[in-house]
Amino acid sequence: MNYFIELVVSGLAIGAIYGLVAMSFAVIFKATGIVNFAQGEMGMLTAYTSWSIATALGTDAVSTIVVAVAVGAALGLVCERLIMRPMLGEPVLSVVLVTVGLAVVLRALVTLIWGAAPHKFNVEGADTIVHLGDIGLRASQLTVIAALLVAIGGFWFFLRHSRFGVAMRAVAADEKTARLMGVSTARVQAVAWASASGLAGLAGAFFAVIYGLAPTIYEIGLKAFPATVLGGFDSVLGSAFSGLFIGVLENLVGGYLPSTLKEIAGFLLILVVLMVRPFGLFGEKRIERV
Amino acid sequence: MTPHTAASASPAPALAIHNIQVVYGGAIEAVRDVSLEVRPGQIVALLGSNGAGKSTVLKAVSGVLDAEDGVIEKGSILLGGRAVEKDPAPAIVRQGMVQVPEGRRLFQTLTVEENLITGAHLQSAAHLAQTRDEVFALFPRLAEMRQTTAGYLSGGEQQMVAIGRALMSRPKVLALDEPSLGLAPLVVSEIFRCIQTLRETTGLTILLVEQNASRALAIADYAYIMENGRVVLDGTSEQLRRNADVREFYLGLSSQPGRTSMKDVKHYKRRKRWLS
Amino acid sequence: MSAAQQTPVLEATRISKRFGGVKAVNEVSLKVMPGEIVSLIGPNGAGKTTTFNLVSGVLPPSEGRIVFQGRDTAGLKSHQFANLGIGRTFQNLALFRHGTVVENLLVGRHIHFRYPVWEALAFWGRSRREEIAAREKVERIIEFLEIEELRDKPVSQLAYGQQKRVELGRALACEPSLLLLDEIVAGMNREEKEDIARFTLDIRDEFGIAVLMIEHDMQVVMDLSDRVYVLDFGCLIAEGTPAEVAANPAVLAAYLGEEGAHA
Amino acid sequence: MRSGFFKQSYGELVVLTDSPAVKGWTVALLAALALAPFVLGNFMLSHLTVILFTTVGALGLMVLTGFTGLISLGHVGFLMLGGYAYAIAVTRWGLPAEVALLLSAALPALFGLIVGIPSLRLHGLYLAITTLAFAHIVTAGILAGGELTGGGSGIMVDRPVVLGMDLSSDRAFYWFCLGVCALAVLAVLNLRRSYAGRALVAVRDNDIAARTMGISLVHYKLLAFLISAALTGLAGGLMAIYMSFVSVEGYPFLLSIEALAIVIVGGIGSVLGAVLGTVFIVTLPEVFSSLMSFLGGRLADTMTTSAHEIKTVLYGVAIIAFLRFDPRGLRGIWHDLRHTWVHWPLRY
Amino acid sequence: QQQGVTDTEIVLGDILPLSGPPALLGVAHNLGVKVAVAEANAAGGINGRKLRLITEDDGYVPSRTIQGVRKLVNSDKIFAFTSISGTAQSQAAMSIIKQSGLPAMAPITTYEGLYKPAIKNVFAVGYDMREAVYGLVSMMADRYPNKKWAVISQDDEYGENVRDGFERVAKEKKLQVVSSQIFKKGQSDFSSEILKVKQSGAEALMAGGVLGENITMTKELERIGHKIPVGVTYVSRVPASAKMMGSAGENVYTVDYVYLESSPEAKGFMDKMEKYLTAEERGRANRYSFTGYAATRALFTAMERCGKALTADCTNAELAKLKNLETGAMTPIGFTAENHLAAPKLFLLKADPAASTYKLAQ
Ligand SMILES: Nc1ncnc2c1ncn2[C@@H]1O[C@H](COP(=O)(O)OP(=O)(O)OP(=O)(O)O)[C@@H](O)[C@H]1O
Ligand SMILES: Nc1ncnc2c1ncn2[C@@H]1O[C@H](COP(=O)(O)OP(=O)(O)OP(=O)(O)O)[C@@H](O)[C@H]1O
Ligand SMILES: CC(C)C[C@H](N)C(=O)O
Ligand SMILES: [Mg+2]
Ligand SMILES: [Mg+2]
Repeated sequence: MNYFIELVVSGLAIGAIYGLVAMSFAVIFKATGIVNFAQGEMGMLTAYTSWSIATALGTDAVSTIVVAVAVGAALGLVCERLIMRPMLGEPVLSVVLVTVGLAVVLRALVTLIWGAAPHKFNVEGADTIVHLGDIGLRASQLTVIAALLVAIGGFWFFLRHSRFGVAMRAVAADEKTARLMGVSTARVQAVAWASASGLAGLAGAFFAVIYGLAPTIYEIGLKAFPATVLGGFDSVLGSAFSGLFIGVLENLVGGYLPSTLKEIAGFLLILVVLMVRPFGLFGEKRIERV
Repeated sequence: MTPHTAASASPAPALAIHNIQVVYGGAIEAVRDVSLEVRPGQIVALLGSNGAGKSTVLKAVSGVLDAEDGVIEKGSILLGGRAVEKDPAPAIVRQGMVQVPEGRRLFQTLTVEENLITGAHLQSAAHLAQTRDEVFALFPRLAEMRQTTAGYLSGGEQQMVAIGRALMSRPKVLALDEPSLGLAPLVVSEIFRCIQTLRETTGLTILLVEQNASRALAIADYAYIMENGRVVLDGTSEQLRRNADVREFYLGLSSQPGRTSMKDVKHYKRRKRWLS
Repeated sequence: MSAAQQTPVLEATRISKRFGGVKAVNEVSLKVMPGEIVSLIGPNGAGKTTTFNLVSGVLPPSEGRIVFQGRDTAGLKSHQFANLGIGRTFQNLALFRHGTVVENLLVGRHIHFRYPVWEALAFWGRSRREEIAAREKVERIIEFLEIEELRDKPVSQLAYGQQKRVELGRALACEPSLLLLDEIVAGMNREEKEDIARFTLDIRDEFGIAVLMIEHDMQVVMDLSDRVYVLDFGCLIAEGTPAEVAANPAVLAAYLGEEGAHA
Repeated sequence: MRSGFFKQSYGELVVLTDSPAVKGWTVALLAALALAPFVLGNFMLSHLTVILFTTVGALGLMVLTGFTGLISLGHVGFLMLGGYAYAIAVTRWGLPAEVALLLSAALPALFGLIVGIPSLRLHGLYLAITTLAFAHIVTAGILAGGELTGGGSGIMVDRPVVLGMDLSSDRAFYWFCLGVCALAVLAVLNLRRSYAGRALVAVRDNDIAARTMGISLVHYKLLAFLISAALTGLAGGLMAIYMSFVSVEGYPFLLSIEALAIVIVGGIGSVLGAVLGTVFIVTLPEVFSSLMSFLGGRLADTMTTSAHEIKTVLYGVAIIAFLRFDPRGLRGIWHDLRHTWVHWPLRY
Repeated sequence: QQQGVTDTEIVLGDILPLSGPPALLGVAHNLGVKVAVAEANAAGGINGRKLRLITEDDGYVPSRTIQGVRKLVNSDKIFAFTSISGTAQSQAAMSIIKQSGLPAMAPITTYEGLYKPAIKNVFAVGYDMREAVYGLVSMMADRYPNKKWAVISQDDEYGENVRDGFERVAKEKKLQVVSSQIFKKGQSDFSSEILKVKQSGAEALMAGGVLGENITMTKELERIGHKIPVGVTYVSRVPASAKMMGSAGENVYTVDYVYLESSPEAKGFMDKMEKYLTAEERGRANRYSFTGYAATRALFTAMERCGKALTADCTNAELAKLKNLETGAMTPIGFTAENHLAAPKLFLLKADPAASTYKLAQ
């Protein structure tokens, strides 16, 4: 039993990171109808930048989190303004490929600036082991779970109660008409990129603190992508929960079944779920009328 | 070609288009040398056959041509006296002109209410609630369906949401692109009644693109007729209703008394005078 | 009249369609005889398009029976309806927007190709012959509909009304025995409506194709139809000749209104 | 005398091209390609070879994503299956290379049918993720394949003799690839102008309307997967011969992305686009490499290890800038160029 | 006329992963080669000919390795390879390399196919991963007798070698193996693997990750409070690794044949790095610089012995005759006609978390 609980709890810790990144995929998709393939890379670049800032200015845990979110958001804004803005209204696949190009660039930039060698992201107290009953969790892992919960709450409020949330969905549904109604699609896109990158940045920084800084951090994007699909591409909150779910599922499979199944367990689950619900667990159904 | 001007020289036009030329994809000239004017509080109708360029003119005025690879190569568009031909769509909405697009184009996955909220994007929250109530007063049916997903509404309801959505931005000039498209006769009457009510109660200026010429001319003060990207005829509704070509090609009235049956229309085309 | 003409082209018996809780079509029965032009009218949201979707196989009916030229369509896949000889146009334009006009019409001829797919890779012999033959048919339709100058334009660049005409052409390319027209003259002016009216009559008279059309334009309905069905809230509320229907008080109240009848 | 674009028979309407100039250039290009080995050095030749077999694979993705609009993020799975099918057939079962190459198309085609089944229900990115899952599963399967697949160690394959041609010479292999590639291009062009090709495009543009035209979605979506997987698998077989080696390491996720890049950069839905896109994407890194070494060994030296990153950055920037410049892809630019050429100096 | 050799110059080629996951190793290796080249050039070149090095990156992708090797052989016309990249990569390029007959050093990776049977022009320096793991686990088993063992390895060739080596010791020493897990390359979270190790009651672990994976595994052991000795391969023996494990590294062991940077034997090579590399480059150096240097030294020694009439065949022959070559980077190396693997002596090392480095386990 204890073994089971330990597996679940550790799964939540990694699942929270997937969840944050999965949310960031969903935010951009919801607002613009595209998938940002550079999401993991944004997280990685944010992690490195925050690390440099933290090392230069001292390493207080709270300010590191603030820095990570701020750096992520700023990075998102810059990328949006320079690269995505001119692509507004272009065919979806072309825009998506631009994000792939962005991913390539960011990945190389990180190695160019910081080198390929791994580093430790030292944050005071992050490695402390906190005991919840028999189970030890690092402080950083507890914090990331908390951060995800905060993010879920925040976005729930934002999408439910703010007009901007509605405008975001309108842009994704029909960009041209949204503009006709006076919605600045550029602004909506900018906000979406900033908040998504903030989330991804947070995830990247936490990942770096927990597992170390390395130029492979971007792979959190690949890991979180399936979570977004599971939750439904346009469901921000659904993605967050699916992230947690996939984290736990992988751990349970790894813990009870042959270890090679761990990696494809998530995919198999998705295949099954999509067969039953072709728009993910919480996604919006496409309206087909002629 | 000289710009067509409305007969009355009274107040400055709410919307004026001077000699615009619109080219799609760098090669297709959809509109050339079109000029028109809409004076405050007027309803101006823009008529013309398929592909004449009516929608293109509206898109040019609303600043959304770029989405279709179209550009205004020449000419100017004045909204309340200010040149707006280079402004992006949101700026034009901010200046008080909004369009109800052809085919309504609701945000299918959003509810009726959310569609309306999107229309009020540039309004303050206080205004929003007030305008929404006004729209619900105008279209009581929408109030009942506020939580319905727009994609599942019937055609008439969709048109009401589209008009309501546009009104949410509290425009000074409203452009309607074929509002009666695909609507049942009763609903067509209702929509036209609404348009008239709107003008009478709020003094809204309206530019109306319509295929239902008789209906349009019945409520319009002034009208333009486009063919092949040009304005070929304009005048007050009264004048146009008396024009022989308009009578034959747009109103289906011939010199004989009563209207001709569609069945009896001859299998040849008479050359239109304005094309010569 | 010969015996063959006695069988209706289309006979739908008490068909219904439910979407979740609502019954969009409720026990509707209709019949189209060969060589007839029949109209289906009714207020917006009455279930006209849904009825079309049922008889053209886009949606399976919840209940009821659809018999096409004596053949029960129960159990048929939606793409098999084209083989039965049903062609249709769509209310909200459903062209293949990346193709040119010609390509759209050629897709309409899909069911008439006989050569196997792998022969297409060589494009020689039978496959080439069939493609050429199809091209010839399509050019005929283009001439018939007078859209020669649009032939090689991508349909996405056409104005609304032009696209409608291409839809008509695509449906004709199927060489159907029943043509379903969903609000084809919407968005056209009087002159263009006259053109379409003429085409519709020619289609019936020259090609012998029966037509079932949904139309909100009362002039077109009154002038062209042999018979008219009226739907309201999914139910059939009237049927008969145009004159009968136009005089029916229920129809006036639900659909035409006092002025609509003569607009 | 005939002049202009006059047509005298319906047959002339279905030809691939009616312009004598295009015909001339095509023949000239083919001749130049056939003679290339006599002129080019070894390195350039092998580069061209890579372009040729990559084109075959890109055509495969073009049929699926470009024609039919089904996005695949797992095309590398088919490539891998093709490579392994060839390698296993030749080394483990001792089959002749010709048969093995057929198998390298047939096996992925079979899997294509299986992967295609979800496409009947899923749309867009939801489908993309199932193809991605497929690639993962293929990798896992090969790694667990024991003796047959060689697990993680991969399989070495020798250059075979095919139809009497000894492919161990680079030239012979080049000609072989040229032949396969030319046939593939022709076949896909023909497919595109047949009813089947139009049905694929119709499914992409509007599936409901396609259905009422009598097009079976099941049939044509699966057909797209079948043809696509077969072409990609064939490319995988050729690639295995080229590398003389297959291992799961050789098929990273990145290849799927690059394949998509080829299709999009080239221009969605166009055969010409697949060719141009392949040339662009395969050549771009080489261009930057030569650029770097052209700038002098000294520069490359001072930047030591950064050289590669700089190259990568340039590569990414080139793709972004390119799409920014013309989102329609290379085919769009090509048309503009021709347009300008034909209409020069008078536009409109 | 021998390719790659002119009156004044000899061109050498180096193909490596300078990007991709093992970029860290490729870059460091390349630096070692550069030191050797700079040193030789400073001494007037080899028999009067200056050396020029062309470096190609394959990003750890076999198909790119083939392209790169073709370019080096056919286009750049090099005389010899100072490296032929990783395992899968060199396997992929092997037929071209064999065919070219150019001397090729293989110091980054060694595997059986590389030297068994000996290939005329291919010379491996270092330890087969299998042998290294064999050495490591047997030394650890001697130190911690009668323990239950667990092994976690990667799902590729590298992991297969780790498993092979481990299983050989397990069989020979009759170790009790209670858990054997395989993970997918690129995985970052190992909580379930480590929990499973604990659950199975293992008292020693062979951690077969490359770098980050091993760090994460040791940190997870610390988190769940399961303190057991852990073996990692020398790939992990880079400065960053000990530092990142921090306090979790207390019980981590590895083996290596390369001198420790701090050891007196390495002094000579450390000085050369000081002399020929910039400070920034020195920051990127690690144990792979040692192997790169040692292998290149072996190549140069053979080339020198061929004299003015330098040919590939002669160099291959001379390489096969090398005995007890002192390179200053590892214990002396040599080859024979049948054995093209130079296997220097292995040391058992233990992580020293306080100093963020490794030290000799006494
Ligand atoms: N995006 C576009 N690209 C190229 N040409 C276009 C585009 N949109 C419209 N056109 C062309 O411009 C001309 C005018 O089109 P427009 O849509 O303005 O006509 P319209 O008068 O609104 O017709 P309708 O009554 O059918 O809606 C048409 O010939 C059409 O083919
Ligand atoms: N796919 C669907 N899912 C759910 N409800 C639907 C669907 N299609 C139609 N409906 C509903 O069925 C009812 C009938 O719609 P239908 O489109 O058939 O009306 P119609 O008579 O064609 O109207 P119009 O004249 O406006 O075209 C409407 O209430 C509509 O919301
Ligand atoms: C990076 C390491 C795993 C290198 C390893 N020896 C290989 O197979 O290439
Ligand atoms: Mg229009
Ligand atoms: Mg309808």
